[in-house]
Amino acid sequence: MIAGLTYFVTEAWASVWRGRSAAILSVLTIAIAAFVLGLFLLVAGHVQRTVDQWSRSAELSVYLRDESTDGERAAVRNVLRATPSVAAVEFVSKTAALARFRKNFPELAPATDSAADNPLPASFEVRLGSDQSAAAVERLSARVSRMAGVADVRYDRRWLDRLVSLGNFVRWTGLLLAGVLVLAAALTVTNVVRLSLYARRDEIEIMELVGAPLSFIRGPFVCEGMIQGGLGAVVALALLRVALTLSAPRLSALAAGLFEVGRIEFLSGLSVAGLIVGGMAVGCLGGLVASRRIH
Amino acid sequence: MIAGLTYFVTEAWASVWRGRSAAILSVLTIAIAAFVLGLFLLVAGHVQRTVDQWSRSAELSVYLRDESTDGERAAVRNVLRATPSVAAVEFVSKTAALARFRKNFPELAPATDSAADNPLPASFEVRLGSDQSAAAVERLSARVSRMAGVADVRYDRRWLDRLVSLGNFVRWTGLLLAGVLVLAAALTVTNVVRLSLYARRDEIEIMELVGAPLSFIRGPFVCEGMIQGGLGAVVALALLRVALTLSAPRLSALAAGLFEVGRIEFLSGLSVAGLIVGGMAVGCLGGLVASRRIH
Amino acid sequence: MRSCAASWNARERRGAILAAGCPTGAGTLSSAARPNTVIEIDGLSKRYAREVFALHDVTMRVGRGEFAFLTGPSGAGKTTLLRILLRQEVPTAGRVLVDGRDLAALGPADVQRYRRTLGFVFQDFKLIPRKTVFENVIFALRILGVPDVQQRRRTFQVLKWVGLQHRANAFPLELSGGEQQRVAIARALVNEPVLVLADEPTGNLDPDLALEIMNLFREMNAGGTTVLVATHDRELIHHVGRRTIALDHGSVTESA
Amino acid sequence: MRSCAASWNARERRGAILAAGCPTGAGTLSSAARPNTVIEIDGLSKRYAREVFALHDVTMRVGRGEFAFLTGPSGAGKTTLLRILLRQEVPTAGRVLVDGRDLAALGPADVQRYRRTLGFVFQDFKLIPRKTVFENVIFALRILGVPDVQQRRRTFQVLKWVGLQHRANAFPLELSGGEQQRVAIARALVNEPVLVLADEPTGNLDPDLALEIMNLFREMNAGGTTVLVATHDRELIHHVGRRTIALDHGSVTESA
Ligand SMILES: Nc1ncnc2c1ncn2[C@@H]1O[C@H](COP(=O)(O)OP(=O)(O)OP(=O)(O)O)[C@@H](O)[C@H]1O
Ligand SMILES: Nc1ncnc2c1ncn2[C@@H]1O[C@H](COP(=O)(O)OP(=O)(O)OP(=O)(O)O)[C@@H](O)[C@H]1O
Ligand SMILES: [Mg+2]
Ligand SMILES: [Mg+2]
Repeated sequence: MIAGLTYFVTEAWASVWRGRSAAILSVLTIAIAAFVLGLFLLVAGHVQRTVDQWSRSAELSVYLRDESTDGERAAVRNVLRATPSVAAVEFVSKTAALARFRKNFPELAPATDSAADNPLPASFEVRLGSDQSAAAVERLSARVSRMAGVADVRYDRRWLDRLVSLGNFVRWTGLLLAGVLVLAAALTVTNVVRLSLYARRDEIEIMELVGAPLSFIRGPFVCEGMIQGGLGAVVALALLRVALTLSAPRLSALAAGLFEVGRIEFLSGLSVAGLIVGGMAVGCLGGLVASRRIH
Repeated sequence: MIAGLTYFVTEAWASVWRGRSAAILSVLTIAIAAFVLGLFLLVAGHVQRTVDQWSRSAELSVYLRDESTDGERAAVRNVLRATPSVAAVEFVSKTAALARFRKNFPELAPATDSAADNPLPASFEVRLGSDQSAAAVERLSARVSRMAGVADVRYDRRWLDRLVSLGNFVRWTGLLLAGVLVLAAALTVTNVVRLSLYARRDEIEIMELVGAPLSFIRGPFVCEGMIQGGLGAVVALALLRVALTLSAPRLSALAAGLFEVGRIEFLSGLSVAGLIVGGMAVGCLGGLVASRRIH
Repeated sequence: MRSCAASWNARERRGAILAAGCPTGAGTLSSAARPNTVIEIDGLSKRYAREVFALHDVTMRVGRGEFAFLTGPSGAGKTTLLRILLRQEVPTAGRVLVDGRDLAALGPADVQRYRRTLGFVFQDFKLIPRKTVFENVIFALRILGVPDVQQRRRTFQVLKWVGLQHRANAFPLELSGGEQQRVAIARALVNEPVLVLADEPTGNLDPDLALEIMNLFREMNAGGTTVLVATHDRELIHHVGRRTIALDHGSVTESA
Repeated sequence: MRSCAASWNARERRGAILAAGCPTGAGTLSSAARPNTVIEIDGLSKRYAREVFALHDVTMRVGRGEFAFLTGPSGAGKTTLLRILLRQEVPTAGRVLVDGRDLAALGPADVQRYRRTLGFVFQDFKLIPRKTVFENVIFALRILGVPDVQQRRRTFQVLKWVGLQHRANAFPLELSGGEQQRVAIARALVNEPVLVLADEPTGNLDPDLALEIMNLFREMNAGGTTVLVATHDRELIHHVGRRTIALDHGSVTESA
C-alpha cells in the first residue's frame, strides 16, 4: 500500500519533472484560474461587506403623533424590536429632534426660533439589519404605520432598493463566476492530464501489454493531476499575496473611500485552505477523468 | 501561396478533427476563459454605467448671498459652466427654494408660514458629470466659495467619494481581471497547442528529416491555434447569449432596482467582434509560441 | 545448475562480461496440474475491420517445453497470431487455449495476471522512451511484486545475458536498433516466464548475435520454458533446427 | 525506358499488380557540374555525450552511380554514419562531402533542400501514424512542389513497386512490420533521389521479398542513382554481390 503510494508519487513527480516546461505551463494555467477565483473572492467579499455596511446605515423613521400615549409607544417599540430585520431602535424625543434639525439646517434656525411651539414630531429611528429584503421593509413599514399613535413611516426607499439589489447582484454573479471558474480549472486540469496521457499513450499501451495492473497505470496520472492542481493553487495564492502587497498603497486610497475598515484584507485562512484543497481535488478529478479512457 | 494556406487550414482542421475529444476539451477551456471575460465585461459595463448614473445624480449646491448682484451671479454661473466636470447648472430662486422646502418638510410648513421673511437663500444647483474626481469637485467648491456673492458651497461629500471610489474600484479590478483572463486564455491555447505538438513530436521530427520547410511544419499548428481560439470565443459568446436569455426574468428583477434602463443588455457588436478576433489572435500567438520549439 | 558458458564464447570475443549465470527458465506461477499442450489453437480466424482475413481457420498445437518457429512471408499473419496469444487482439472466430486457460474467458484482471506469466518480444520492441534501459526491464518485475533487491539483481543478470549491462542507464532512443531489440528480449526473459513468444527477435541483429540470442532461448527452453519464435531468417531456423510452423496468407501451410 | 518486368516475377506470383513501370532514377535537382565521388568522408568521428565513440576516424568514398553495402555487428555505427549523411547528427570531428557539398557548411534552409534530394529508409521506418500510407508517401512529393496530378500518379506507381497499392488507405499501425518497411522504402524512392541511403531496409522482410526490394534498388542504381545500404544480411549481400564496407566498433575494418 505504502509502496504503491510511493510509486505513484515518484512516478507522477518524475513525469512532472521530465515534462518540466509543459508542467510549468499547465501549473501556470491552473494558477491563473485559481488566481482569478481568489481575486474574485477577495473583491466580492469586500464589495459584499461594503454593501452590508451601507445597508446597515439605511434607516427607517417612525414618526409618532404628539398625542400618542406611552402604551402606544411601547407597543410600537415592541413590534419593531420583535422584527428580525431590525438591528437597533432608538427613540428621538421632540426636543432632540429640534436640536438635530437646528444643527443640520443652521440657515433655518431663526425660523424655528421664532415659532412658538416645537413643530417636529418625536420618532423611533430604526437601524435595519444587513439581511433585510426591500419587501420585508415595506411590510414592516405598512404594519407599523397602521398602529395607534403612529403619524407616518419614512425610509429612503430608492437607496435601500439599490443597495439590496447591488448586494444580490454581487452575490449572484459571484456565485456564477465562481462556478464557471471552478469548471474552468477542472477542465484545464483534465485537459492537461488528458493530453499528457495522450502524449504517453504508447507508454500506457506498453504497460498494459506487460500486464501492469490498472492502478499502476492510472495512479501516477491521478497523482500528477493532484500535484498540478495543488501547485497551481499555491502559486495563485502567492501571486495574489504579492499583487496585494505591491498594490497596497493604491488600493488603500481606493479602499478609504469605500470601506469603513479602510484597508484591504487578504483571504481568510479558511479560504486559503479551501483553495489549495480545492485545487488538489479538482486536479485529482481531472486525473481520474483523463485516465478513465484507459480500458 | 493560396495552395500553402489551403494546406495549413486542411492540415489544422484534420488535426483538430482527428483529435476531436482533445480539441473539444481545449476549445471548451478557451471558451470558458472567453466566457468569464465576456461575463465580466458585461457585469463591469453595467456596474460602471450604474455608478455613472448614480454619480450624475450627485449634486453640488452653491448658496448665494441675498445681497449678491446679478453680475456676481452671472460670474459664478460662468465659472460653473466653464468647468468640464459640470454637467448642468440650474438656478433656484429664494421663492422656489421655499416652495421646495415646504413640499419636502410639510411638518415644518407652519413654522415657515409664521416667519415674516423667507429665510432660504437662492442657489445654483450643479449636476456633476460622470467623470469628475473627488479632488476636482473639491477644487471647484473651494474656488467658487471664494467668489463674491457666494454664501456657501455644499455637496454630499461622503456619497460622492463612495461613488467615485466604487467606479474606480470596478474599473481597476476590471482591468486587472481582464488582463489576467486574457493571459489565461493565451496560456491555455499555448498549452494545448504545445501539448498537441508534444504528442506529435515524432511526426514533426519525421517531417524535418524528410526536408519539409519550417513553414510547412509550423503553419498547421499556428492555424490550429487560431481555429481553437476563434471557436472558443464563438462558443463562449453563444453560451453567454443563452445564459442571459435563460436568466433574463431573474436578472430583470435585479436590474430594475439597479439600472435606470431596467434591463440587461448584451455585449456591443464591437465587443463581440473584439472577443472573436481576440480569441483568434491569442490562438495564433499560442500556436506560434508553441511551435517556436521546433528548430 | 548446468554450466552455460559454452554458448557465450562468441559474446566474450566482443568483450562483454557475460559469465553471470544461465537462464533458469520454468514458470514461477501456474503450479497446478498442467496439460501437456501449452498452446492449443482451433479454427482460429481474425479479420480486421472490413479487410480481408489476416488469419483464416488456423489450427495448431505447441507442446509443453517445445521450441517452435513460426515462419511465412511479410503479411502472412505471424504477428497477428502472436498478438492473439497475448490477448492484445481478440479472434473473430475459433478457440485459443494457453496452459489450459481459454483466453476468451479471461476478465480484465485475469488478462493482466496472464500477461505477467508470459515473456513477449515485440517486433517493434515497444520500449518506454521516458524510462532507461534498466527501468524498462525492471518494470516487468516490479509489477510482479518481487522484493526490491531481487528485482535489481535479476535485472542486471538479464542485461548481462544480452550484452547490454554497460548501457543500463541509457534511454532507448540512445541505442542502436540491435541494442533496442536486445533490451526488448531482456524484458521478456526477466520474469522467468512459462511461455516465451518472440516476434522477429533477431531482425536487427547480425547473424552471430542472432545465433547467440537463439542460444539464450534454447537455454530457457532446456529449463522447461515453452518458446515460440516468429522469424523470416531461414539460416537461423536451419542452424537451430527445430520444428517449423509456416503461415501464408493467414493459413498454416506446413507444420513439421 | 528499359523493361524491368523480369525482376518482378516473384512479386507477380504473390498476386500483386506490379507491371506499372520501372524506377527512372537520377536526380531532378543538383544539375551543376558534379564531382565523380558522391560521398566523401574524411577522418569522421562521432561521440555521443560522455559516451565512447560511435564512429572513430572513418574515411571512405562512394563513387557516383555506385551501389555499396555497409555491414557490421549491432552497435558498430552504421546508423550513426547514415544519420550523419542525412545531417540528422553532426560529426564530432572530420569532414563529410556529399555531391561536393560540405555538410557542415549547410544552413537550416540548405539542410531542408539537401534532404529533399535524398531518399532515406530509416531502420525504425519513421512513418507518420496519423497519416495513411498514401499520405505518408505523397508528403515527400508535396514538399517538392510537384504538380498535384503528377504527385498522385507517381505515388501510386511507387506503392505498386513495393506491392502495397491495395493498402494505400490503411494507417501505418494497421500494417504488418514488413509492410511498414515497404512504405518507408516507397517514400524514399518517390522523389527520384540522386542518393539513396537505406538502413537495414529488409530486416522485416522474408528472403524472397528482400531480394525483390534489392532488385528495385538495383534498377534505381542502373538509372544512375547512388545507393548505400546498411545491412546485416550476409545472404543478401552475397546474392547481390556488390562492394561491401564493413564497420566494427566505429572503425572501417574492410572496404572491398
Ligand atoms: N490493425 C490492423 N488493421 C488492419 N489490418 C491489419 C492490422 N494489423 C495487421 N493487419 C493486416 O493483417 C495482415 C497480417 O499482418 P501481420 O502483422 O500478422 O503479418 P506478419 O506475418 O507479422 O508480417 P511481417 O512479417 O511483415 O511482420 C497484413 O496484411 C496486415 O496488413
Ligand atoms: N543518441 C545516442 N546517444 C548515445 N549513444 C548513442 C546514440 N545513438 C547511438 N548510440 C550508440 O552508438 C553506437 C553505434 O550506434 P548505431 O546506431 O550507429 O549502431 P548500428 O551499427 O546502427 O547498430 P544496429 O545494427 O544495432 O542498428 C551504439 O553503441 C549506440 O548505443
Ligand atoms: Mg509481423
Ligand atoms: Mg542501426
